[in-house]
Amino acid sequence: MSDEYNQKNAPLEAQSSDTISGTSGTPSKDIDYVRPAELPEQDLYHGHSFITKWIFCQDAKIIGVQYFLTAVFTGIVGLVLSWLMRLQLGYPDLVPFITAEHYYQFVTMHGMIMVVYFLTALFLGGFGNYLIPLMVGARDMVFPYVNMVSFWMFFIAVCVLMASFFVPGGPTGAGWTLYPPQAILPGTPGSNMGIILMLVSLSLFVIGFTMGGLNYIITILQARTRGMTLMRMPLTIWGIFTATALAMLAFPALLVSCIMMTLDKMLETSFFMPTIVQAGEVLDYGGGSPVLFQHLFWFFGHPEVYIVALPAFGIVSDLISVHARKNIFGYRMMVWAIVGIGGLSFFVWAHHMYVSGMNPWFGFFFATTTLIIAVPTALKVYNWIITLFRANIRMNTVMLFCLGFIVTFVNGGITGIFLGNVAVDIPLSDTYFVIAHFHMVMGIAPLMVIMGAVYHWFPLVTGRMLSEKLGKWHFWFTFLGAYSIYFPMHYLGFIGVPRRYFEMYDSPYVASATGLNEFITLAALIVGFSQLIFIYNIVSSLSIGKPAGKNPWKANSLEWLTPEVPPAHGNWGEKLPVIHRWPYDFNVPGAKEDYITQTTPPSEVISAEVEKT
Amino acid sequence: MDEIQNKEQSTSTHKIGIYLWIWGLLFVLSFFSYMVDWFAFQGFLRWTLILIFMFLKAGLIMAFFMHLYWERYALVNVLLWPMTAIAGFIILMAAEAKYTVFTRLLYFFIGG
Amino acid sequence: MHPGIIFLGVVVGSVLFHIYTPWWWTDIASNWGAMDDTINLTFWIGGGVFILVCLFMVYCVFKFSYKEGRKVEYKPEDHKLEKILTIATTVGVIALLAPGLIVYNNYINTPKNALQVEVNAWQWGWQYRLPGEDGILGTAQVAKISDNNPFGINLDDPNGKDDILIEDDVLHLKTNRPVKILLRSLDVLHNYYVPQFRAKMDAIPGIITYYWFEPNKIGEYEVLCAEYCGVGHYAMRAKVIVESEYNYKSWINEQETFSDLIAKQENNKLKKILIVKNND
Amino acid sequence: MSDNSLNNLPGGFKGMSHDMGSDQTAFKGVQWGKVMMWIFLLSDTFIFSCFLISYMKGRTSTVVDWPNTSEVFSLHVGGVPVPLLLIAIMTFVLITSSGTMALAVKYGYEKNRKMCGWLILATAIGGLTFVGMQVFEWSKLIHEGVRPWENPFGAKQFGSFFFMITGFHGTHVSIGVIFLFIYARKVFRGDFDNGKRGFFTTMKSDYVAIEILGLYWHFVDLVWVFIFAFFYLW
Repeated sequence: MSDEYNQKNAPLEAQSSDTISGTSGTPSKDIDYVRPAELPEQDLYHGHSFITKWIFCQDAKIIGVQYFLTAVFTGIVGLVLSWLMRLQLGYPDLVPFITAEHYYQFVTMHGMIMVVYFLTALFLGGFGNYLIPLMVGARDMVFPYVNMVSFWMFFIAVCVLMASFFVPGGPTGAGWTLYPPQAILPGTPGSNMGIILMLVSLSLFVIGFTMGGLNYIITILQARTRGMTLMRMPLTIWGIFTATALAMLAFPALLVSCIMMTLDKMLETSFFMPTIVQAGEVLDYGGGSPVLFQHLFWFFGHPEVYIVALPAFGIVSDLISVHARKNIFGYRMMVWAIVGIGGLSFFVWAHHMYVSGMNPWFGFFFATTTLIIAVPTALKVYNWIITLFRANIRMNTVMLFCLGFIVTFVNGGITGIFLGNVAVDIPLSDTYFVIAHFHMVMGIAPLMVIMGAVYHWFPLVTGRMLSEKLGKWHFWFTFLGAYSIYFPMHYLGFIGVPRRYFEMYDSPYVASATGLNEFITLAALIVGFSQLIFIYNIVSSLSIGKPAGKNPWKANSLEWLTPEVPPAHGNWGEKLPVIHRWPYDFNVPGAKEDYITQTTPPSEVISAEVEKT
Repeated sequence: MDEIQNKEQSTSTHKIGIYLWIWGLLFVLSFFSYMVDWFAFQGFLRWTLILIFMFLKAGLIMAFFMHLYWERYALVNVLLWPMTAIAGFIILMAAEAKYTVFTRLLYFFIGG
Repeated sequence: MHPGIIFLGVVVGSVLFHIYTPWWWTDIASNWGAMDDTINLTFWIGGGVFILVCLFMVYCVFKFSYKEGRKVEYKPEDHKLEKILTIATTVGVIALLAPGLIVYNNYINTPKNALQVEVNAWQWGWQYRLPGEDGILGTAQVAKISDNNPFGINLDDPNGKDDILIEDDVLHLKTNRPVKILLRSLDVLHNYYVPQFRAKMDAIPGIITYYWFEPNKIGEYEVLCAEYCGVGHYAMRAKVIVESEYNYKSWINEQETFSDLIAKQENNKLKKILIVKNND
Repeated sequence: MSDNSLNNLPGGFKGMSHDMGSDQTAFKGVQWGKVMMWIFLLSDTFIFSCFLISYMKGRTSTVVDWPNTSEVFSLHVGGVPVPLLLIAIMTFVLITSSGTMALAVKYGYEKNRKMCGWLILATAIGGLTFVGMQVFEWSKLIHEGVRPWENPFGAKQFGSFFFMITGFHGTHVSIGVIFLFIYARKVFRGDFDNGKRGFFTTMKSDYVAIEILGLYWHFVDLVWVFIFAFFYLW
């Protein structure tokens, strides 16, 4: 990744001017040489009024914060819903207003909010918008106007979603997978206005996200600064990029299934609806296929898992590297693993459907592809822990969250192997094992990363540090609490407790788990309330936090190297930065400091033995 | 930036003849695929012809009208590789549809 | 306290929890012991990896905590190590996958001598249909369901006449005889699931799905619906009674066939007509 | 200065690995807007593919007979039914408009304002004709009793998929027509020659916008090729 290497060994790399310029093959003497700019300076829109500066804002950083806050708001709604569910499961009859209808509505809204409106929007809309232009060295996203519309589309989608709480019949209670036929038939709560609003909201989300996604992809591909090759981008950007690419190709399937289900509901078409006899009456449907919906949904749904996971992978790699003061181990392999996981994720979707009654022969195909995907994922885990080996680990809050991520992710990844392997999945599917698995792997693990990332980048966004002391308390409550929610929950699945049960009744083996359910509920309440520490920390640090100054973590990547902290509109002041190396040159032998920023030209660190990678 | 340079247009202009040629070919191919229906070919032959004409037409439009033929391979590859996901989806859904109709016929009508 | 100790505690705690947990599988009552074996295999391999990874992480945390001026290794890549890890992981994955696929192959291929049982599911209840003496279930369509024909059997299908209809949610099975469960749903998705049998499959309106198992332990088992099917999902229970051949015979002889049902209805109609006539 | 000249770059797969390994841009010499349209079209391809795959699944797995499209979509000319006549004409109209669009792009790059503008207008009129014929086709089918939820000729799904897929395609065409008219006006006004700033985006106009619009329009044609093959000829 270093210039020395590129100059000597790779004739086609960007830095070697001779092959590109065709100036007769004399190697350039200047080791700091970087190819000149291809594109003219970006034409930026400068808002002047309050409205154009803060509300309909075209600055990706503000849009990122807007996305972040909106997503967190919906996330808090989702959290409260989860408490209500847990209260019912741990202490049935304690809260009188939780009826079976309400319980299923809470389950549905919790799931949909957390997966789509919270995690996806937060990682791609929030972190993506804020970090992409900064980390690749652009002045802004390439289409700031479209980016602004994207956020407002998301905002409207959230409003429509929230509106469904207040319509007659309440929000849909179809489960977050919205499987027809039950999603649109009476017998499921919210099968009138609730489901329609949900489908409309999802469609709006997809449209809005497409606008944002185009921005993220094209900014990364076409608007990098001089010297920033793809293989010099921080892994955060790789994760967000691949996730966005997946989203661009997976959300269409969701949009299509939403459109078709809306038509099934409103025009009584029969895309997903076979002949149905309900309450002794033959309905006006016929010939459709419910399994088709499941295929479409999971063709979106499985990439969606990686849309959430890949940015988390990327971000955590950067956090670990910075705070362990060591280069990330096997950068190339990390990149290829991210891309490979992304590509494969389009060929594994039906492992969510092993017991769905699809063509039974699919089991072989999907079990195989699913377990193939385990290999690059495992390699990423190895690389994270090898990065810790012989490093110099700062045990601060950010690092704690990274470690928490590794523990929960490995745990959840391994239970994923249970569920990906078709014969093992059959007894476990549709039980609490599944719930425990996906909460561990795509709930808690990404949350750990989000929180770590907030502690890491808060100084950049606000110019002030968060309190370490509160941060550590927050971490231990969250990590130990969440682990003790979901680790024992797997064992409920082993017993055979099916998911989405409002009440367990008195099956002998289910009854034996009453105590466990109470414990899980208590832990969930504690974890939820401990987030107040986090919120308090953020709010108080905004005014009384220690001023961060420039680059408080001594990181290498570009976002810390802006002329002003927090970065101003246009990010880079007069001149765009020029990149000379990858962002992981920590503790290079022979260098004076333990880090060499990406913008440091080779001539300034002539004694450092930067290695070819 | 000191060394900004105006890009050349890779896709700027091509001779008008090539557009007219492609245009003509598209008409001819469309006419052929219409003839497939006109002569009521059935079975394997029909499908082969339909697919050949379809892909030829799609290829011509993409390659020349949309200038993909003149674009650099980086763009072309990025655009075409995702089609494997669609191809996989098509194959699997075809198998799924066959299975569905099989169980329907077996258990609803034929029995045994 | 060093944070490493707490992480170590988490790993040790997980292992201890696993050893002492009172919550574990229900005793198996079917032939799918192989599924339990594959779960165990996955557990040992996966659990081993979890423990190793976490212990290595804890070791690093203890050993390499921040110290000013500590010598840090600068080694961006190590192709040999990466290769070894890739191969080892691939081998592990194959070891997990291969047995799984073998078991699955058994799961989708029903033995020839399996007894067919059709399970009808609706919001929110179950009923069953067994083939009569011919051993073949008649074809049926949900659209034909009526008060006189609760299973929607095609009237012109001779195989359907002797089908045994059980309009009750208790199913009797005999031990050591494979059963092929055919699932038919009237309205939405359901799933006929007995934890002790391990096997499960969704019932989907519009198609027939199947799975098979061989109950091998006499007893009463609770059936749970394992696919969300609306507000009554959690209450959608039924019962399976696995019993000896003798008891099964006496149970099945008491059950009504489709032709019995038709005859009874004819009778009722006649009676009604008679009553009406008499009243005149 | 010639460092960035495209002519000096290697081509083919070698060029691809060069571009991917280089800094600043991965697609050399391709404007942001064009990449945006391409990636958007890729995403849109997935939408139409999902529709068509669903249609394949629905059509294959229904046990009710699928109507014979040759007959359903035939027109009576002098009392003789001509199969798929209207559809054939629609296909030709769309291809014609695609051709005029391709030429408009060419003249746009040559800064031939008049020619470019008229060709765009011709394209728009072609698109409008297409939409008009589609309206006629829809009304004919509706008149014959075909509805999204029922179909006198056989499987229910025929109506549902027909109206949904052609409707979605028709929406694309209509949006395209609107944009064609807007851009024709812009061309005639000379926005692309003097780099007038956009009303919403405040960005400078450039003739590359015509190519981007062209990409969209050709894509609409491309989709019709597949719909024609799979919906009408199958």
